[in-house]
Amino acid sequence: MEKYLYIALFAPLASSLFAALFGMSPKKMFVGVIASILLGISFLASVVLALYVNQTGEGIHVTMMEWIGAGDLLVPFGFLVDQVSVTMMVVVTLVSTVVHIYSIGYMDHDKSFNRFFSYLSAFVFSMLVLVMSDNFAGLFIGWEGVGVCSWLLIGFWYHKPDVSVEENPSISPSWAANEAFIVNRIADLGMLVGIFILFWNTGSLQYDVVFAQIPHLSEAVLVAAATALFIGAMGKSAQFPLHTWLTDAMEGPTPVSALIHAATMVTAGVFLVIRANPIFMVTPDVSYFIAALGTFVAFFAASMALVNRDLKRIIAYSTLSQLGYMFAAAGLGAYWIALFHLAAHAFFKALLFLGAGNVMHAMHDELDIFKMGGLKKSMRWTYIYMGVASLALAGIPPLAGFFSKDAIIETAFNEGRLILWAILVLTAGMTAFYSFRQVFLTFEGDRRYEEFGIHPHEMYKFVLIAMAPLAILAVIAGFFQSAFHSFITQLLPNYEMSAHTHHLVWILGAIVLAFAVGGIALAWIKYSKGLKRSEKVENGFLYKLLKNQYYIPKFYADFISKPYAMISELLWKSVDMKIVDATVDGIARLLYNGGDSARKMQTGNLSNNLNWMGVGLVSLLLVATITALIG
Amino acid sequence: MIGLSHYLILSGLLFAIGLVGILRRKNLLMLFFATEVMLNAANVAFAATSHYYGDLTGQMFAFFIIAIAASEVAIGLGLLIVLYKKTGTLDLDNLATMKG
Amino acid sequence: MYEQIAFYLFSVLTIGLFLVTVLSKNLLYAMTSLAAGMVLVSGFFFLLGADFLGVVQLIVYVGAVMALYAFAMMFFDATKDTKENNTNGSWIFLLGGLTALLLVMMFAAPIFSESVVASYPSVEGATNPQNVGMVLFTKYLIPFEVAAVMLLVAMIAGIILAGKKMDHSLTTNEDNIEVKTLSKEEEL
Amino acid sequence: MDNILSILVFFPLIAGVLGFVVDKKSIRVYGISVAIVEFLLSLWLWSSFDGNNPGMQFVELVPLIPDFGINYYLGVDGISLFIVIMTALMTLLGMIAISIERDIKNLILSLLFLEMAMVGVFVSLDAIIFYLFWEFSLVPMLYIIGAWGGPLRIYASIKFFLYTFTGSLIMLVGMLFMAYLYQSVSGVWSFSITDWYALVLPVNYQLWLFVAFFLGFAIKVPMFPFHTWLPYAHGQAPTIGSVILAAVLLKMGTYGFVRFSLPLFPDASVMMIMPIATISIIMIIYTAMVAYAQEDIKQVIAYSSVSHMGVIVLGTFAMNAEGVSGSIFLMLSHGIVSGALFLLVGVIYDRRHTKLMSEFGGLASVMPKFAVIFGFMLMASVGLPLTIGFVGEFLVLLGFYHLSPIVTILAGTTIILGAVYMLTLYKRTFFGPVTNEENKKLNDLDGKEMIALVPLVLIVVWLGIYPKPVLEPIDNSVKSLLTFMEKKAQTPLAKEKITLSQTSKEAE
Repeated sequence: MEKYLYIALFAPLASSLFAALFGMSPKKMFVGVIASILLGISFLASVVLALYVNQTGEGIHVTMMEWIGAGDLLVPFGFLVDQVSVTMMVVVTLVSTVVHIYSIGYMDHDKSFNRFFSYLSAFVFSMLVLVMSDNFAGLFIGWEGVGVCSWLLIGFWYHKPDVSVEENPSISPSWAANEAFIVNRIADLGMLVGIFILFWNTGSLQYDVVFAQIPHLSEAVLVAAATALFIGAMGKSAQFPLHTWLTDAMEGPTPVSALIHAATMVTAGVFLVIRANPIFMVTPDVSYFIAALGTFVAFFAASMALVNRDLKRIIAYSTLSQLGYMFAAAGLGAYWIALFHLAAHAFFKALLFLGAGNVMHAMHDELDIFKMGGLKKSMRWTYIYMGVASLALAGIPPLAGFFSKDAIIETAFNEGRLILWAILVLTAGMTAFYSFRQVFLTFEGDRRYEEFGIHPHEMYKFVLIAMAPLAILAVIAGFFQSAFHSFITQLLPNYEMSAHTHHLVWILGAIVLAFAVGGIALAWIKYSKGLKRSEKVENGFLYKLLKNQYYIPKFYADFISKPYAMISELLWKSVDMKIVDATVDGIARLLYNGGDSARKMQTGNLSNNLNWMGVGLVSLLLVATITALIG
Repeated sequence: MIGLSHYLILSGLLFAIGLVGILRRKNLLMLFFATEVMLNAANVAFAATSHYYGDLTGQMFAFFIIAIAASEVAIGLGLLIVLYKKTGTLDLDNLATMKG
Repeated sequence: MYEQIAFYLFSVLTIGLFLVTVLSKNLLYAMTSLAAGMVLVSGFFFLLGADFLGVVQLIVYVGAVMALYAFAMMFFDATKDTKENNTNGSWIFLLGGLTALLLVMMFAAPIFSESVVASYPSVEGATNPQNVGMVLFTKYLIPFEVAAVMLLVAMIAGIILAGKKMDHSLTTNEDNIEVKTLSKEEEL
Repeated sequence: MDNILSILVFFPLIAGVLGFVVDKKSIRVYGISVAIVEFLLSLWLWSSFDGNNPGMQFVELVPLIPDFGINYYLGVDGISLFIVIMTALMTLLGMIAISIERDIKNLILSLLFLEMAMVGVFVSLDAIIFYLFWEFSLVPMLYIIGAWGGPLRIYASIKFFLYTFTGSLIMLVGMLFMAYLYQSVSGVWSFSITDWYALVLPVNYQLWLFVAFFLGFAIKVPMFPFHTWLPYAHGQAPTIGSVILAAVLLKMGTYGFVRFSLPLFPDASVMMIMPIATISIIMIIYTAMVAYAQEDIKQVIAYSSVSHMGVIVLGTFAMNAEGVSGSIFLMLSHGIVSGALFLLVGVIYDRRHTKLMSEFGGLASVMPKFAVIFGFMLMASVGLPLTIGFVGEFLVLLGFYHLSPIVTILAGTTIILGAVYMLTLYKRTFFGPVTNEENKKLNDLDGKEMIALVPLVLIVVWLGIYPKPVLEPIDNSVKSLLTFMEKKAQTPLAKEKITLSQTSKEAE
């Protein structure tokens, strides 16, 4: 089985290196094909591993080689395939394979076609390292690796110039890429600190050793470690207040958004919490904070999605919102439900993004849904895909989202967190509304795009076929809930609803469903017939607040970026040059000027010299007298 | 009773007088005179020490100082004469060729 | 008793004479008072029992050196008052006074150890010149000879320097300089 | 080859002297061949080095002035071995990448003399010999900056020389006093460092001596607020000068801390942890911010060097094997990465004769290979895992966390601030449209530059993925150093702060 592990892990690396060989050459179709095939192999190997793990109920643990060894620290390259990681592996490799095939079509006309595949495969490799590693340092490799790949991919169209924030809130791909990397780095520091805490208290970074030590650790240490690790998770999973980068990351090519910023990388934070569940289980306060923050982000992001006009940004907000759901579940202790929602979300959200990619491809990179409409004629399959994905997202039975999201909302109720429950239910309604607002504005109603002289066309067939597995999974994934439950709880702590909740499960489900259907109905009423804009609403305070993302990016720009730049400038020009360096130069000048003025003593006049000699004599005598007096 | 200190104090005063001369005067010949005063002051100190310690070394030094003073005067006056012939003055303020 | 009287008398006189030497505007006065002061210094030597040194002082200083000065002054116009741009007095007297004060302080302080052992004690019963002679021609023989050579060298040097014919002598240079510059121009 | 160290030290010197008669046209080939031989010799040294022996190896001892205990005393251990190899490597690659034509003969000969001095510093075990090499290394560098530098070169080179010289004079006083103390305790003079190690000093003496040595090293590192010579030196130096300066000369300071300050004054070192950590944090944060404000690419990297050196100094005073080993590893990685970055800046300077970021933009489209290698080194510089930069930084921060979590968190901002200025630099230089006409026709890296840069890329990856061959000997020596310090320490504070690893404890 180790063989399959290595195949699953290294096939993407091989793909990346192979594509990198042609990185600077013009487009070569075979690069995309071979990369996709290698990813497919990785997927198959993951499936084999999943079956094996399912059959035997045991994980596979290999240590490839030693990485860092200094003092008492010993970090190997060790890989662990157990129920959690194999789930992630299957999800990651499946979505990546689809995205790779999709990209062959989507990146069709891009001159950096080969480079794109190199980055994309490198990302998959990093992600696999992240999920498969058997220690925190290895996790950190993947953690940073996906960060860099995300940087490369967001900034893929690096040649675009910077524009003003009014024109494009993300300024430019390269700006968005840097923002994503730097924000993630802030969180990574938290992650590192968490690693340090664990190392100095347990003497190791291996998951099994660390988790075995937990009973011996003091509560303060555990809380500190859990908090620090969660700060790391907040960055990667774009939780408030580190969330701004995710919407800006939509500057990257759409397959990237589908793979990285919806299905895989952003869920790394959730994965970390699930992976380190023994730590979070014994720190209820931190867990509750996670749940509360998750709930808040779910609502907060959904509210911003309500008014946005950008096709991809709406989906990005919904991703943010769904990540909030996952954290809520994980924070409430329902780790397996969080993981289940993670997987289900990966399928339908990737599908949604790829559908959006189709629309963009058809609309010549136009993203404003107010300029679209009536696309259902020319893009029937895309409409179906996006419709299915949106239904799944809205949580309409029997699609995947219903099962996973409903379970999370139930958990909140079950835990007695009724405020959280209420917010989550409300958010479910909002989710349904904005998803279908987007779908209807894009595909129904009048053809607003005709004003702009665009002739939309459906995506290539093979691309549509490649998207099919995701669509199918988005529909049926929910049915595997119980099978997944029994599979995953071999490793993760079981979480069952109490009998009381069980009684009410239909009522609860009905409430959520009512909100969801209500949201969809509202969207249908408002948008299916075409766009009716209301000046009054759009000038309202609430609309503006939401449209400007609660002014948070502006706040960051005005109160962090600009002051930082200003202080830097000040430190350089005033402190470094005018104080530190000037002191040094001042000392030098003092000596120089001292010498220069002492030079004036050399008048050449003997009498003067004699006078100076007299001064010297007197001072020597003075010294002698004083020393004599003191001594 | 006159002790060593009396002599030394006297010699100190004489030395200071010589020093004032050296510092104050600009005429080279006067500088020579002032130097002589200082040398004499030193001689007195030597002789006094020699006397009060019953050691002849002090006198020897005074003796050599006199010898050196004599040579100095011989050469110094020679140089002064050369200088005077060359510049027509013995004033130090006119001799500033070493100005830095 | 007479020793004390002599000491104080000589002291006052010496200080006075040397002050005249240092402060007088007239070279001749200065030289005369210097010679007188030196005579008095030799008096101190006699008081201290250094007869030989006193004699040397009289012969060498008051005799030879003063004679040299006197002859040298014939070269300079010594009868006139010297016109000097003397350095600011208070500053000089401050330095001089400070020196005097410090020296006096040092000498007045009882810092000299009592345990000084004479390395060349005077021989009992011998007169001072005898003693001096004994030390001078044993321990200090080489310095003595060196001093002799030095004196010889100094004498020769003095003669040569004083007798040197100057290229641009004060008395002749006025014209010569012009001639020289002319000849230089011609060469060019 | 018992005298391998002497050969390593004096081969460049002899080759340099012989180089005066080499023809000007072939001097370049001559210089590179000498550097290759030197590099191979250093590799041979590594191959015959016993990684399990933490002590000094290849020791050579020839009395020079026996009356004062001054000996020609050389040796290497795990701490110095790799710095020597890196010195040889960076000199070689720097020499390959030289693009200067003017007076190239003198330049190459200066480099060879410089190499002698640098290798000498790292292998000498006698304080006087150490000091001689230490000071001698200033002279060729002075020439390199002063003769081939930019418009302010004279100011920069004199500043560099006088500043570092002042520091080392204070260090010399410290050395003399140390020798005096040794003499007053043992009755014989000795300047040998290993003899000094045995000397247990009273704590107040330790503090004074620590400060004297500290000034010498701190100016060299350079630590805040003694750092201002560095931006000038880097800004004005030719590419090769910057490479050697950043890669090797700065490491002399931190190496001095490990070789002198820690084992000689364990108690004082422990007492000075917090002041030094404070300075390090100022270095890390302050210079990172200053780097962000720079307009000149080279200045950014120069200030980033100061910032990274802050991390190295912090690790040196972590007082546990993780931190100190990490710090030494970081010296190597910083040497390689900053050297490479300076080489890369040199590439662009050769083409455009400017280093201002505002002149560039969109270079990634014009010079893809250049952009790739630059990006790669940038990632190594910000400490991406699986590159050489991560290993050291991670170990240093991990190690210092044991002493002070707060300091570590503040120091950890280096991974954020480093990303900020480096990515800004990259964005301004490489991303965006090509706006400047002159940039449209720039040539990508040529063969010569690739030869110099590709090995560095390979090393960055290799040591990032598999640092063990280097880290293990370092770690062994560091462990024995710490064990020694722990034994020698007198104050309870020092006993408490110096943390021995499990393996060293078992060995006792």
